[in-house]
Amino acid sequence: MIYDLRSQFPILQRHVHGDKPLVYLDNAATTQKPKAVLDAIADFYVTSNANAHRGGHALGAEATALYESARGTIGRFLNAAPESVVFTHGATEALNLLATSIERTYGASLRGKSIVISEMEHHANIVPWQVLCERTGALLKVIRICDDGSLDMQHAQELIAHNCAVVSIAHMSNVLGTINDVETICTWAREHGAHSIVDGCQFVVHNQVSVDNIGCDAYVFGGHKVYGPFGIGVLYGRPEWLTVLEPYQAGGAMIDNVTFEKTTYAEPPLRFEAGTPNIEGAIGLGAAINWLSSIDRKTVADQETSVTEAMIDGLLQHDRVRVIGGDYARNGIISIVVDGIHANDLGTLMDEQGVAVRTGHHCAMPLMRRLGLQGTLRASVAAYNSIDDAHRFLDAFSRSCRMLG
Amino acid sequence: MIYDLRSQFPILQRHVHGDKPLVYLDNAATTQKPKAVLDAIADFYVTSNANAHRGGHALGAEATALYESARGTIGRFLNAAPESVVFTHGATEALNLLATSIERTYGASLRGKSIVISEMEHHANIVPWQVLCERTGALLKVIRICDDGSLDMQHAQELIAHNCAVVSIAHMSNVLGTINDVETICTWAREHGAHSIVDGCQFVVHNQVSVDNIGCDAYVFGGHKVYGPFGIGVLYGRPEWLTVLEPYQAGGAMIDNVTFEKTTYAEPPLRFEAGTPNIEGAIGLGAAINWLSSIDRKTVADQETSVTEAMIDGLLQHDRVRVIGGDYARNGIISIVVDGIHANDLGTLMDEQGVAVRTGHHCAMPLMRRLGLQGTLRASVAAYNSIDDAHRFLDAFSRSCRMLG
Amino acid sequence: MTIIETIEQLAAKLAGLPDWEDRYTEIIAMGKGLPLYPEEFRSDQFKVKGCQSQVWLHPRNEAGVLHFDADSDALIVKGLVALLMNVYSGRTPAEIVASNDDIAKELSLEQHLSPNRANGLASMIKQIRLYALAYSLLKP
Amino acid sequence: MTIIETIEQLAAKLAGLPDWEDRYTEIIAMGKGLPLYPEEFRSDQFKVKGCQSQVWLHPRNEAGVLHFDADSDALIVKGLVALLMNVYSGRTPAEIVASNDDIAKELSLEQHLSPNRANGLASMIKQIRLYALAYSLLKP
Ligand SMILES: Cc1ncc(COP(=O)(O)O)c(C=O)c1O
Ligand SMILES: Cc1ncc(COP(=O)(O)O)c(C=O)c1O
Repeated sequence: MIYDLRSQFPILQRHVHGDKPLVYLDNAATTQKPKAVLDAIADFYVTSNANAHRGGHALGAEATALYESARGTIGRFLNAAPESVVFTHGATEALNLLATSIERTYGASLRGKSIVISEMEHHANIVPWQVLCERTGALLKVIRICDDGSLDMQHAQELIAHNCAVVSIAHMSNVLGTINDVETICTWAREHGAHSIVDGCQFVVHNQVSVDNIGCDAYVFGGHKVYGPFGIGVLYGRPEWLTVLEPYQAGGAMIDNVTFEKTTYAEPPLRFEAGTPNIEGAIGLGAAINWLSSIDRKTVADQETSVTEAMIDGLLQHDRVRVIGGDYARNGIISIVVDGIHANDLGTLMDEQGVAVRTGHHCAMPLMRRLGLQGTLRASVAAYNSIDDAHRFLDAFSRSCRMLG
Repeated sequence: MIYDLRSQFPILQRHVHGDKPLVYLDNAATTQKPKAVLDAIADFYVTSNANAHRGGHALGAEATALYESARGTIGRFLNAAPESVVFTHGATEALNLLATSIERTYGASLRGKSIVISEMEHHANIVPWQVLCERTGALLKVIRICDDGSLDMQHAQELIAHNCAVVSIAHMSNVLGTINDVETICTWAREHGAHSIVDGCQFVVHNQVSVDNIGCDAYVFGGHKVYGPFGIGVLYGRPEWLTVLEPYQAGGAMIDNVTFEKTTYAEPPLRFEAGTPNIEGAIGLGAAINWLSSIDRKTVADQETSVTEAMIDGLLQHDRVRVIGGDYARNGIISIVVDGIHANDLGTLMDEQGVAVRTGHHCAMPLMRRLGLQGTLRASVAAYNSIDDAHRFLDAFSRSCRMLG
Repeated sequence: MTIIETIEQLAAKLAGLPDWEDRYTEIIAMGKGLPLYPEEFRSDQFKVKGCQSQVWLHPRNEAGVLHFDADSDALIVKGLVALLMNVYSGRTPAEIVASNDDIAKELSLEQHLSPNRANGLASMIKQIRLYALAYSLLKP
Repeated sequence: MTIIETIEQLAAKLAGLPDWEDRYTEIIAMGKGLPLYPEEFRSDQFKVKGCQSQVWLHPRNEAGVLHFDADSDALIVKGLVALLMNVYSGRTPAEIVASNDDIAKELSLEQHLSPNRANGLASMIKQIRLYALAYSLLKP
């Protein structure tokens, strides 16, 4: 069985640079949105638009119900209770929320303790922790990666065993496609009294998740990479932990009572949702997750793997091509360098042929440095990509290489 | 000349509670969105959806251009340079950004200094400053209001003159409709070396703004109250100040260079836009502002005033009605209490008749306490409300009063 | 009558009033029939959180049976409080604990009533059941 | 030739190559014709910020006329650098300062080129004009 999902994504009919049919392979940056999501957004605005959680009238109740129903959908998607789902602006905000709330909750006791991340993290899972370390005297420790692009698990275990307060790790690398054994990392964290955070941005696009099985204290992802809209993200927090954490932003909805002398806060998840939420975004993300749940994820994943493998096989015909990160299952992400050719030149010429890929450091400069690279050319596959896309990618690639000598 | 804008707002055709035509008068909580905004969002997703500022391909360039063009539109709306416009999640986030960045920039030097707000502020312009005060030892000072709902300007001047670091004031009250003389307040702030912030959430919906004329260091408002989508807001910051302020959230796009040892940041405005922005939201807000600029604001404001006045005139026929906040121009916001009748009872029964108003504390508990009220019934008028809406409001109001004895 | 039966009876009564005006008039009348709330219990301690109006609920244990004093400053909410007293007052903690949370839905109240009231209703039911649970766990 | 004339000439040349492949082949060839970049100036100090590739730009003042050494590690960008050298190298600071920022648009380069290059172009022009401004303000 093969899913042909293209017709559900109107943008895929586009041509760019005049007459070049679009081949969109920059899915790790953001995915296209199915009609179901666009319809959900339009429907909301045309039928039920009102502020949520501010009670009162019929539209307000509808908006609140839709917003909370989206929370329930996300909860089911992660195998978690709705109360453990906090809506944020995006994955970056979710990680910043955690870093700031941890700073405010544990404060001075973090001095001298370590925050453990890895060499393959996205800037969004590096810089907030650097800021936390600077402000608290905690120490940033970095799990090394092996040459095949996998985490050095022995190093991970060492770092987590020694005075670690928080470990925050990507479930899947946005550059290499590596899937990390976060279950084991979270187990170690639990054993050593550290909090564990998993950055699921790339993983959730291709795989089923159960936060229970992972055993993490928090799990974050953004809407726009998982077929949902921009401006919305998810922070799952273990309920017992959310109850302990200090609020992040302050404002409407997250309060219980405000006087100029003292303000008390609402219970989670609302405690972490200050101000008018992105109601539309939550509803759109709910629609995206429902859409995703309506197709067989295993079939789609297999399909993505076929497309990815066709691309890798074709690339390896070129003897100057080096695939970065070894020979594991790639989950739709391919990063390459070509000897003697700058990735940006390739990206530019492929774009001229309608093929959208990403070149550069992919917001993972430390990983680039570790790999001794200026950048890579990254192609990333989503549910709607076909074998035909793989062939058009390879044709554009070959032609670009020829032009660049 | 009278604008009939209703046809541009499809939701206004709705019926609620069975067969009651909707009369939407909860505009101060959120406005409805014109078709132009819904179309801009849909168009973006169907033609140009990609991540912005991550370069590379044709769609990415289109998305970036649309996003930056929205920034330009907002800049023109505020009479400010595009570089001074930061996109945020909403007004609440903009105020939290300011409070946190101020804390990080000025730190210990804030101890003993005062942060000046007023009794009529929304929680979003209270609680972030309380948090800042708690963390820095700054003191929260509150400008009193007079019985007519205006700011006590003498008190304001005193507070700003004495050791004030920051003054943050609503341009227009979301409960009373009062417009504050922020020009004078900002002048005092400048004279005494204090930073001035204006919360423009309610003002921009009805009035033209020039941040230059106001002379503030920062001006904030949210998209969803000014005919735009949820999940997007604006922080205007005086360029010289933005350059000085420490970043808020950390992640992709706001960085210049990341190593595990040291990270350097991009220039404003990107420095304050960590992670993937709400591209859709910015484009939708840009469309809302363009829509607003396409109609004559003066005409619309006059129309809003007529509707508001018709409502007030009708309400004052009831001798138990007390209009809260005196007799000034109300800018489309009416807050009332009715002797012996609970506002919530009124709101419930009016909703049953299709009339959407807000009851309660309107996220301004300290103001309610100052006025000795549990809450008010607030009706708020937008560009699409007609005299007919005023009459239906008054009918529903009278009938509800009768039912409640 | 069991809790369920009482609910069914009340639901039938409301369903017999298809006009919103009659329905609310009935609810308001029920509120007016509520016994006076003892002033000594009109304190924050007995306020129900999560209602948009002020609601007070004071539980009494009379020989293993729970009774409630209740009040609200809003008429409609007071009517809903009265309705809930019909259902819950004079029951054993065990009966209340065994009943389910979704009475508001079962009563079809949510569809007969404006939404913010319904929200308050859920908070009140939660509070009543919490008291019942506490009594049954801590019973002397 | 004035700056404007040079730009017009280059624009005409590119416009004469409607096929993207010819256009890029020409640009790449221009890059290959760029003089060798002096290694002693291949440092961060001379890197142009805001380009997705590495671009080095080193200004020289020869009797009141500005010359630039320039290089990039990416071929296409190097071609664009070469193109800019045609426009700006060998001009007086005053001439450069007087020219406007929008050369990339005037060249219709943005519409002939993939967008990230165009972005780099803007950064390079900004840097060139900054050097010119600095020289004209601080001239000995
Ligand atoms: C692994 C990973 N973490 C975090 C992020 C940040 O996500 P966003 O920019 O949507 O906040 C991304 C996406 O760029 C990512 O791939
Ligand atoms: C005066 C004022 N300030 C701040 C806010 C907060 O806006 P938001 O909830 O959209 O962040 C509001 C709206 O509720 C408001 O009316």
